[in-house]
Amino acid sequence: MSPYVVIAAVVAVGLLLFVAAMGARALLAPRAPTRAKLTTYESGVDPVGRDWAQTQVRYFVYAFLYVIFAVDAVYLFPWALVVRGRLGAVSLLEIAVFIGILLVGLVHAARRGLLRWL
Amino acid sequence: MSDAVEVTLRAVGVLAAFLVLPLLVGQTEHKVMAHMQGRLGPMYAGGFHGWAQLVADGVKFVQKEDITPAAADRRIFRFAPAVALVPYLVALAAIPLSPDVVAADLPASAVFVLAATAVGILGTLMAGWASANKYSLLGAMRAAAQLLSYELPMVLAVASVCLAAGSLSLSGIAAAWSPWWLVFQLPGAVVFLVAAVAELQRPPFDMPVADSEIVFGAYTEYTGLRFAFFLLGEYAGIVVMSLLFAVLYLGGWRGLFSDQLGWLWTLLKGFCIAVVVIWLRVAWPRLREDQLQRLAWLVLVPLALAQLAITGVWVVTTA
Amino acid sequence: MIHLAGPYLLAALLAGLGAYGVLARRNAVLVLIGVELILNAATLLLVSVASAGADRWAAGNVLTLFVITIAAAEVVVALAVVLAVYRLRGDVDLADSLPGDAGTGMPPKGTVDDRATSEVIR
Amino acid sequence: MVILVSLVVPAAVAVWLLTGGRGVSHRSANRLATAASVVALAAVVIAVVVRPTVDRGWVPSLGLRWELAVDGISAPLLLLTAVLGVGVVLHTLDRPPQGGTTAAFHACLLLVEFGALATFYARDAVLFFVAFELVLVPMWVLITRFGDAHDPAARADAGGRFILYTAFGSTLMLVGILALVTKAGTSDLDVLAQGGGHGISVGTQTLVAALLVAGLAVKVPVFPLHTWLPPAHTTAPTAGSVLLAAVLLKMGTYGLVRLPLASLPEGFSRVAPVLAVLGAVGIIWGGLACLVERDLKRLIAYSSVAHMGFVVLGLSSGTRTGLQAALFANVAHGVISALLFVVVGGLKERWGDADLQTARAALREVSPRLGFALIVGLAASLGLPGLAGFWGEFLSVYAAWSPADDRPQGLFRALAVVAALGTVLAGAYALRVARTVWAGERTTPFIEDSRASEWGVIAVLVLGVLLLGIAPGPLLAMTGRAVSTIIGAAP
Amino acid sequence: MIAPTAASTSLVTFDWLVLGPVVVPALGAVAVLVADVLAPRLVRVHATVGLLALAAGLALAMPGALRAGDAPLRTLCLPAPDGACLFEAGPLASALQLGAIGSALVVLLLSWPGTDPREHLRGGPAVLVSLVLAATAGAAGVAAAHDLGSWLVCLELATLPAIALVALRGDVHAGRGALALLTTSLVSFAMVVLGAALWLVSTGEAVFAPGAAADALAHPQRRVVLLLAALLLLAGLGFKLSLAPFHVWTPQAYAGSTEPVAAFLAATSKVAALAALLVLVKALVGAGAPVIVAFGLLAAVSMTLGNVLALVQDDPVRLLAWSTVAQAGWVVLPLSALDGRAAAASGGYLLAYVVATLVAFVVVHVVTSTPRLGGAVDHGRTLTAYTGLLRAHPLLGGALGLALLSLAGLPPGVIGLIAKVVALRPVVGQGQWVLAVVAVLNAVIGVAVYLRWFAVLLRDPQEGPAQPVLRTIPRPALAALVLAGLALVATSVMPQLLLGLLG
Repeated sequence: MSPYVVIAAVVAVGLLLFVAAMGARALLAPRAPTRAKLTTYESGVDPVGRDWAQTQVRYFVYAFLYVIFAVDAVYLFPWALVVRGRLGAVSLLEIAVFIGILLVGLVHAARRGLLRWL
Repeated sequence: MSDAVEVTLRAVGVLAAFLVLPLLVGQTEHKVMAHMQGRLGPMYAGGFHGWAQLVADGVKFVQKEDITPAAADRRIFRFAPAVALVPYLVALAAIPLSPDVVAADLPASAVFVLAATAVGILGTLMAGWASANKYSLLGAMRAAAQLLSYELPMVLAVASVCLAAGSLSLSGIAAAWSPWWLVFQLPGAVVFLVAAVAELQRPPFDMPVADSEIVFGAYTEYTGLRFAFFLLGEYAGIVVMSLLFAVLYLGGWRGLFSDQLGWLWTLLKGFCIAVVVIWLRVAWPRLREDQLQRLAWLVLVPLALAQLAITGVWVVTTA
Repeated sequence: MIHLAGPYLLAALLAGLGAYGVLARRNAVLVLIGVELILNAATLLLVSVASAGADRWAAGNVLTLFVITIAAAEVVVALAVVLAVYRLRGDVDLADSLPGDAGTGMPPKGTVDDRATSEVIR
Repeated sequence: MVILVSLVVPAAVAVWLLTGGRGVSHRSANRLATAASVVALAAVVIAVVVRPTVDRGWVPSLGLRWELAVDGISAPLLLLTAVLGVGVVLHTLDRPPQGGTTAAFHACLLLVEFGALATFYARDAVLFFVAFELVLVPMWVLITRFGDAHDPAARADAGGRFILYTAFGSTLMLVGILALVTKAGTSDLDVLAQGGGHGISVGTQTLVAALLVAGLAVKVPVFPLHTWLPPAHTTAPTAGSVLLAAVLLKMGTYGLVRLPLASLPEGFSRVAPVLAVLGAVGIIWGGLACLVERDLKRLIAYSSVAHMGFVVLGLSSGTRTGLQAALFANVAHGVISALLFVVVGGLKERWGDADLQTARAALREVSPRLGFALIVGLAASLGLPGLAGFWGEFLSVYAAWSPADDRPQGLFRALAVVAALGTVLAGAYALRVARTVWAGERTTPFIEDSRASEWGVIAVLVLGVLLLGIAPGPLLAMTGRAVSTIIGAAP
Repeated sequence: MIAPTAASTSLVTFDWLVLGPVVVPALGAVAVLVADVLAPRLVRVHATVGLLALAAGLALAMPGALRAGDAPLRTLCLPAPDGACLFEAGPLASALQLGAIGSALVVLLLSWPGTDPREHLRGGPAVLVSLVLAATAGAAGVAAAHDLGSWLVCLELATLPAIALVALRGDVHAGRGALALLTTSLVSFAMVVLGAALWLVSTGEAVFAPGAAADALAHPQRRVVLLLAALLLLAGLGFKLSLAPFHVWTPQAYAGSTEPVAAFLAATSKVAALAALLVLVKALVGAGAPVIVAFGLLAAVSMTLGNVLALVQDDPVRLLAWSTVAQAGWVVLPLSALDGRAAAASGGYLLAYVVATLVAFVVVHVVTSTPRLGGAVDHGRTLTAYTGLLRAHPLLGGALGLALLSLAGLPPGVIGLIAKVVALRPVVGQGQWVLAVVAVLNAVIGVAVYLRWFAVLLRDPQEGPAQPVLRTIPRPALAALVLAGLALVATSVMPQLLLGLLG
């Protein structure tokens, strides 16, 4: 039996849990919607303007950095598996070069102020 | 026993653990925080030291009205809690409590658990986006940025453990564990713990839900049971991360009578870590968003890389 | 061994969806998503071949890793460019960038933090 | 060695004029160019006598070599080119060019000469093509920059037509050459001629020959492809017109002889009837156009179309006589058209335009030398016996009357009749021109007669026309041997 | 998962010298970034590091170019049972490497820090230099890569920095150009990856090997998959090579970027794309009609469309962009023969085009970046700005004139003419008459395109709107001009210098 079948079953159970809970809620919870209740919450002030208003592009910077660096971790895991085999010290050097280049990128990002908030 | 039955049993077992352990952690949090702050905490529900407080909370949540704001993207808004919660359930299924007590023994379970927990952030993003609320969106953005930033040091730290063990499987890692790891994997362990707390958006890394700034972040518009699901997700996250830490860095089921009581050891170690996570909440004030990001990129990432280098050298020299 | 008809069918479906997305959408971000679908179809093919053992040197798996990495790099560049364009023009509609259109581009709407964006591409 | 001298000297001087010598005065530029062209002429004369060969590698990966030689077919054309090379430079001495620097003008003249000489020397099919292309840009510059100063739009149009038509033709020819070279396995023209297309299927031969003929026909030009020629001649400066008519057109006919006719005789024999028909149509069409044309320069250009029709007809007949006739008419037309263009170009400069409707002073009265030269030119052009034009046209018609065995005899005889009619048309338009321009009593507005360098050039050309007419023997003998190697033992 | 096969004794072979043309520019890119971190102000040093890396790359690519065609330099060879080599630098590959690195060198000189008063590039020169170097490394790599993995990686390494380069200028036009290029690259990447996956599915091999392809072609089912793969790969590379109908990005991206970057797109990027294509083509010999027809169609449509649209452009950069489309058609023209000589012919044509177009871009850059009298504001981005350049500035005018004539394929630009001969030869040899006639027509339209510009150069300077004030050409730009111009003149006099490289 493949462990993935269990995973699939767990996912199914999880969804079942959600559905069941929502069913219970539908049975038990009251429903009395009013206009005021359904209004978007704005700390007591009426909502004004688009929801984009405060969106900060700076968040994307971290997305970039993440995609740049974290995806490279993809190579670390396979390497970690085989390094104690035939590869030895040379491969250690190679991975050091690999990570070193990544670090240069990180330093570069830092120098160009990507990691400064203000 | 036929396969179908076994699968069902395993799944239900995971579900049971998933429902019980977070409650345990939640109750612990109530009490531990209370005592750290010199108060009692819940004392009435259920009688003995308010043990049923969280159950009562649950019942209350079920009975509360569930509001979907008129401006919200209804389907996504309603489905988001499930997306936030189920990944932790899945992750829990792959964590071994002992070589035998494991629902799904995947070949690359370390990677799998990391991947599964990362999916949870989608729920937060969906919630923030679908709420059509500035605070929600802002909170979701913060959450996403935070998760992205801390995912990297965490992955690197785990990579270093995998490297030390020469295995991607959690069982394999725990099997390869030796007490020496407590020393030379220490930087990685610290990185992992910090990153885990940050991923869970727990204080001191709770900017995404910072109530003094953005009401309650992505969950601002949620009420009733759906809101409870997000809360449950947070505590389930603590459970998953603590157990993961226990398996990765503390040897999991290693201990006295590990053949019989291994699962207990794992739970115990995980519980200790959970207490640490709770303690962090009490002990530290909230970081600013920029401090948080700088910590990730300029401290944790280099530290994790250094850990990787140490492990690499160690592995190559001892192999 | 997994029977390959399923994965191949799924890959074809994904590729078709992606192609539709690429062809039908005029927004750069949605084109990006369409492309990601096609890429997933390709990686699915690659791992299917690898799992069937029909390739040598585990090439399917290795290629998958490569593709994921390159795709990530593409996404980074893509998002940076899309953001830069959004900041400059206020939209990322592709119609404007097709030939025969002498549009001067819309003025920035000012809803995005300019300084932060400029950091992105600086 | 002399071959290289005759090529390198004009080329080197041209390059120097374009780069280092940009600022030189008209006189010095002219002196320099004269010296270069005289050296080239001397070298060509020596080469024609000595018949040396050059064979050097150039682009090994294409099998392209500098393979240069002189034989009976190319020798007259080389001489013609070299002589006219000197002629046009001398002719320029009194006329500083307008529209650009004098250095550039002379450089272009020398480059055209260089390209034409290289084309006639070339014994490698691909090298032939490269040399063939060499003349395009300098000629184009001559037309568009130094042409008719009154009408920039016409200049641009004429230059554009010239280069686009001829580039189309030469590229088409390139396709043909490449096909030929691939099929035959060699690009050596002599080897190709010896092979005579053996081992290539008739269909392929026909296709390749058709490509080559079509490509070269643009340059000749043959009837429906001739429309670039009149504007180019009309707007080009005199020196340019002379080179165009006397040298560039010859490259087309020369190519026809070298490539399809010599290398693919079977294929050419399939294409020849079509070519002959087009040649005959060109004769009539050119003659008719001349009858109604108002612009004198354009009229001469159309007459070129008619004359080249005779050449093409002779070539198509497939006999030794025909080929001889074609080669002779080729050279004769070179001399005659050079003469006519020098005269007409001079007239246009003096008149300001070349419209025949405008009333002008009769040349007989005001400018006897130019008038004489014009009459000689016209007479030669209509094929009067005793002048250069006669032998070529006469022999062409003769050859068309009795073509080779594999040609449709009836068709060729009919074409011979048509061509003979064409000479009548030539007589008609020659008389028309003579009447309007030469005869008459008017003496106003006055124009100067030809003097100095212009007269020298005219005199030499008139002499050439007379010589070729009176004593065609040496030229026929020169081409004779080469012709028999191409067309075996046919009559 | 990837498990070590412990049985085999040795790992892949490894030869730094052979890998040099790829590794040295890549290391150069990293070195420039390091230098930028350590000493951000020494911009000249950054550029010099880049220059040295490229020069070293050029030197290292020479040995491969001088090898015989059947004995390429090989490295990254797998252990005995398979024996395949992932990296093969034969004459053709090395010649393309030389072309890519050499043109990058010219681009680098052209964008030398501090010589262009107009542009303030974002991120400073170091970013530009490292991007150029990285893309060059990719271009050099893809020429020699023989396995899907390194091929894909190098191809994208050559592409992605180019997008960033276009975006660097940071204004609306650059954004638009970058967006166009980006969308194209994304789609093309998706197609290439899908094609590569299908290649693996059909052949079971991750190398571009004729043997594997031939096996697949022998089975009807696998044949279909392989052909689909080939067409997808072809379409993907068609994007990168600006072949119609995948050319739409080209004028946008060229017009939006600075002239050096446009030159880079027109030269190095094209070399990379063709190099990638040739690796594929070599494996596809024998694929038969579908591929041949595809190449023929692409060539015919690109030539025609590119030429016709180039004929109506008034912006020289846009004209050169459409000319790229047309020339790309010429580049793939010989591939429709799909025989052994075709690849070398295609490479030869491309290199000739690269040399000529580089010269053109250098001149356009110098003219554009020069202040002029009379307040003309077009900044050299109209053809009239070149009025009388031949007389006003003989060096620039002469170089541009020769470049244009080379592109048109007219002597004295002999190399262009010879390139056309080279490109037409396989087509004629295979008897593809229709294609040959299309090519002939396009040769004529091409002549019209380039002479339209050349005629402007020939005019009297007084006819122009305002004369350029070309007091002094900045020294690096002059060096670029001399370098590219000498290459053009030398190859025109001795075409063998270029064609000989192709073996």
